[in-house]
Amino acid sequence: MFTIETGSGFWNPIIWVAAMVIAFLVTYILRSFGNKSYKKNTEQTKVFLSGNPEYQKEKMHVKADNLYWGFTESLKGFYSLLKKVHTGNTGDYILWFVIILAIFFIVEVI
Amino acid sequence: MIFNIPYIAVVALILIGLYAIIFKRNLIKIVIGVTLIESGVNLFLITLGYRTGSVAPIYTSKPQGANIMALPVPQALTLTSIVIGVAVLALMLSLVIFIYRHYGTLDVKKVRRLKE
Amino acid sequence: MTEMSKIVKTITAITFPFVTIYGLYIIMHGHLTPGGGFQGGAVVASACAMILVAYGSKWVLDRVKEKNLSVFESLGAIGFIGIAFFGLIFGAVFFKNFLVGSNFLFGIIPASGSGLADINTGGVLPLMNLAVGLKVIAGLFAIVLVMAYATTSYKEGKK
Amino acid sequence: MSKRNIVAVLFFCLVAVFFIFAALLMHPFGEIEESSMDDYIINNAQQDTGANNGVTSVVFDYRGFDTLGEATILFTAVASVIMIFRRLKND
Amino acid sequence: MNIPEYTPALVVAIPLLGAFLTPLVGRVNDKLRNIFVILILAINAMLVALLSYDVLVNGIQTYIFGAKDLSYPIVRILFEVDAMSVFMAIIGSIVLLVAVIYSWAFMKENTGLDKYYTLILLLTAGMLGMMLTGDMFNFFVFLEITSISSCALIAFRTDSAESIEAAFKYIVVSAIGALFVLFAIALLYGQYDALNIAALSNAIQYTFLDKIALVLLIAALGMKSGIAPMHMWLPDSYGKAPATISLVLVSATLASLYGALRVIFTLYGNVLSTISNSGIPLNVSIGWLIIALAVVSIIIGVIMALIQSDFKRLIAYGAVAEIGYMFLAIGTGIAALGTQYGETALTGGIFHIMNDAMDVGLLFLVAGAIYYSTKESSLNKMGGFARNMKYTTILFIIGFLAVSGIPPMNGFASKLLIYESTFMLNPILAIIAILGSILLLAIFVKVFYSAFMGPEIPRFKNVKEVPKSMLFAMGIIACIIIFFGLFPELVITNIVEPAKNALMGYSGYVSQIVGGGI
Repeated sequence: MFTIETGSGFWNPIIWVAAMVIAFLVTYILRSFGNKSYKKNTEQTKVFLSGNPEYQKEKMHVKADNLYWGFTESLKGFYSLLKKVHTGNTGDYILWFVIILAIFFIVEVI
Repeated sequence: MIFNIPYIAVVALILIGLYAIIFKRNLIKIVIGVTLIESGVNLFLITLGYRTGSVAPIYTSKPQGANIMALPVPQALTLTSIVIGVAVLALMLSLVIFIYRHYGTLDVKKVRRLKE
Repeated sequence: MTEMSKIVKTITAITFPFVTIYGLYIIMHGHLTPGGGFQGGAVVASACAMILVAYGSKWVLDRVKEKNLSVFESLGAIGFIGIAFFGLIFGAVFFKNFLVGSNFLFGIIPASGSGLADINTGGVLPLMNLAVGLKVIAGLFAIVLVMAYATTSYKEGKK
Repeated sequence: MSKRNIVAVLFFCLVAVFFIFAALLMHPFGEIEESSMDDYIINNAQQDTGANNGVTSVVFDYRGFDTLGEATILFTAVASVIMIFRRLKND
Repeated sequence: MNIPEYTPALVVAIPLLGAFLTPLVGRVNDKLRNIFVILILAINAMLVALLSYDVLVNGIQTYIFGAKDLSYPIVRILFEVDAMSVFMAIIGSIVLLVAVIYSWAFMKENTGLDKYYTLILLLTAGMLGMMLTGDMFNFFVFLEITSISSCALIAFRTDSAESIEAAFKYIVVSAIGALFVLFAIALLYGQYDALNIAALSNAIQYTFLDKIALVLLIAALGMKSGIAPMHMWLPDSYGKAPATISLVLVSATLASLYGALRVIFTLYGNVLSTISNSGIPLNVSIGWLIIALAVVSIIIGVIMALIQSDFKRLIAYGAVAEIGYMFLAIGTGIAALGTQYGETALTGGIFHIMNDAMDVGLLFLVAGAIYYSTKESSLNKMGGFARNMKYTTILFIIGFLAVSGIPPMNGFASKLLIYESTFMLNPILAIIAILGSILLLAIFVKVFYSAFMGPEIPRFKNVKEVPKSMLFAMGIIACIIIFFGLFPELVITNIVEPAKNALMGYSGYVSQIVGGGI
């Protein structure tokens, strides 16, 4: 009922869920051994930015475009190519269809 | 090979339509291109139904001595296809009217706020 | 569309009934002669479009509302699919031609081979032709009317 | 000519060549090899449907379901055009 | 249990009748119209369920329009419903029911709702017709119904220039695709004088013209199902349509995918292993071409999704990658026809069709919910929605975990099958597939962080949770996702395996009609 055979292995979500629950319990137990000196709303919880003033919370939020900046920067060449391909021109959409048609013709028919 | 001239006409219509879509920049011309391809396909369907020396498949006052009849199914398919073409054409033209209202132009290269 | 000159209007008024009757003839004789619901409907719709061109879309829209046309189109479509459902009820099969050979309306089977035609043949085909004809008249006229009115009203709004 | 147009012309010609080959390899115009389905309709349409017009008997009887689809398409187009040109604000 | 034999016809006829009646009902009352549409689709879903039961228990069902018995040669249109058709029809009916329930609150403020609901019902009829039909020309007609109605629905927000532009692009692409499909059908008709899929499949000899027709069909249906590099219409139209329509469009696209599958496995099933002129069997060359396009789809989909800033456009690129997964599995199944792992790949691919419709659909609905409460679609301006929209956040988490294939969601079960089977064909393919999944996870974590986490933005201080009907609609899909994730074996043995066997066993499909089965 639960197990799928993939040919070289199997997958059983129930075992996985059980394992996750056990792992969660272990983590929780480990966590409860932690230091109890943490106190809310004291000096401890204040943000410390090497002595710099803390920004407003709205400005601290990283915008979607800036996330993964490193990844997009390192793939710059690839991205400029892809942006050039996505022209948004209706004729180009059909041109791609014609190109695929030609490739399929060459491979299949000849 | 002379007997294949109708098929060559079909291919020519389809290719001219594709040419108009790929190389022309005016949206109306693109619409015309789609219509041309459709005419080509309709012509192809109707050519498939012809038999040499045949008459239309209608029994009402059929000419005397005409024994061969053209195939009726391709004609029915063409009828369906033409009506579909009318529907697509109406929809495309109304979209073009709206594009002109929003963008003030029919140039394909300027009607592309959606890219990347 | 703005209206045209008086000559055009008069000629349109004279020819309109003829074109309409020709279209209705094509619809009604669809099962005997070339033509049918779609073709005849297109002829009638073109007569309506002629009126539209001659008298202007405003004049037409004062008399015919596209909402009513849309209702007529729905009625035509319901008639068509209704005949198909009647096939299910009377003939146990969807799209069954249940009237053919029944000696009821349009129920006569014609003699095989060529000859003169009898309009009382064809089973449900004439009824379907009528339904489709109604649908095509209303539908095509609605498309033309809406597009014509939209373009002119937009131009006037810009001025 | 821009780079895009050169590529386009190249592939366009390739497709054109295959299409023309297909046109040349079709059966000669007017000489149909296989027509059993249509012959059946020509011979039996009058008895089956009671209509003298073979095309109408195909459109409304043998392939009546296609015609329902076709009528639906016209209905769709009218609904679409009216919807696109609708007023956006309720008065 | 005695199921009426005309159920297949009713599955298409009931939505059509509903569509014709909706303008009349809409003149009475808005609420009555909404109830009417939901009722029609609920009845339809029940009919589909009955039909599925019938097909899965008793085998292929056929329904001939206009006559009791089949006459030879086959002149009438017939519906031939096998397990694969039923599988797609289940997806379609669930998705449409959910979309209509969601629309009640979501589309309330718009005008023109009569036409909106009419078009949704027409789209239902078109989609189900494509899935159930056994006739090539009928398939084309329903394909056109689907594309015209979905084009109009994409353009529903006529005040936005982008949605009109997207609709125009969509209609050009689908008109061309459908016309080439018709051209291919005409090529086949000209040679064999038949339009029935089974009859054509029986007669096909793989001549030059058949090859041309095969290529035209695959390319056109591939374009309609959005495989790269012919995917560019897909982000445009998915991104700019109302959220409910994006949800429905996903399954409408999958109907084209079904068409491609039907063409390859059934129409050309007879000649699939013939050796072509270049010495390679047909299935290997087609399979590898499809795999190549699929890999391109996965890569382009995830890479482009990473830099999108519009929420729905990002999901749409994710959908391109998902389509790549399906085609990867199907291509593997074709290339490795007759082997054990080929069948596993096909099972995974078919299972993934359903998972994709559910996962991507749920994400679109979440995007729609955010648009509904905030009127904002750019990710750059979002933030902190989790504070006010708790349930939506939970639903989004379920959706993105499922899309990126994290256990125990349903996406993992199907993707696991795809990884394992593609690994047997070529390890590089499996690596690309896993990398794609990882990137998908990264993309949606980005969305999760930027839209739901973070401090409260003053503009969105008074944002409220969406109405209950919308939450209910999303909840249905979320329940299906979790259920499929926890009981994958149940789903696979009961629906997916029969669908796979129906695809592979084309001779059963053909002999049902041609061999005097009925």
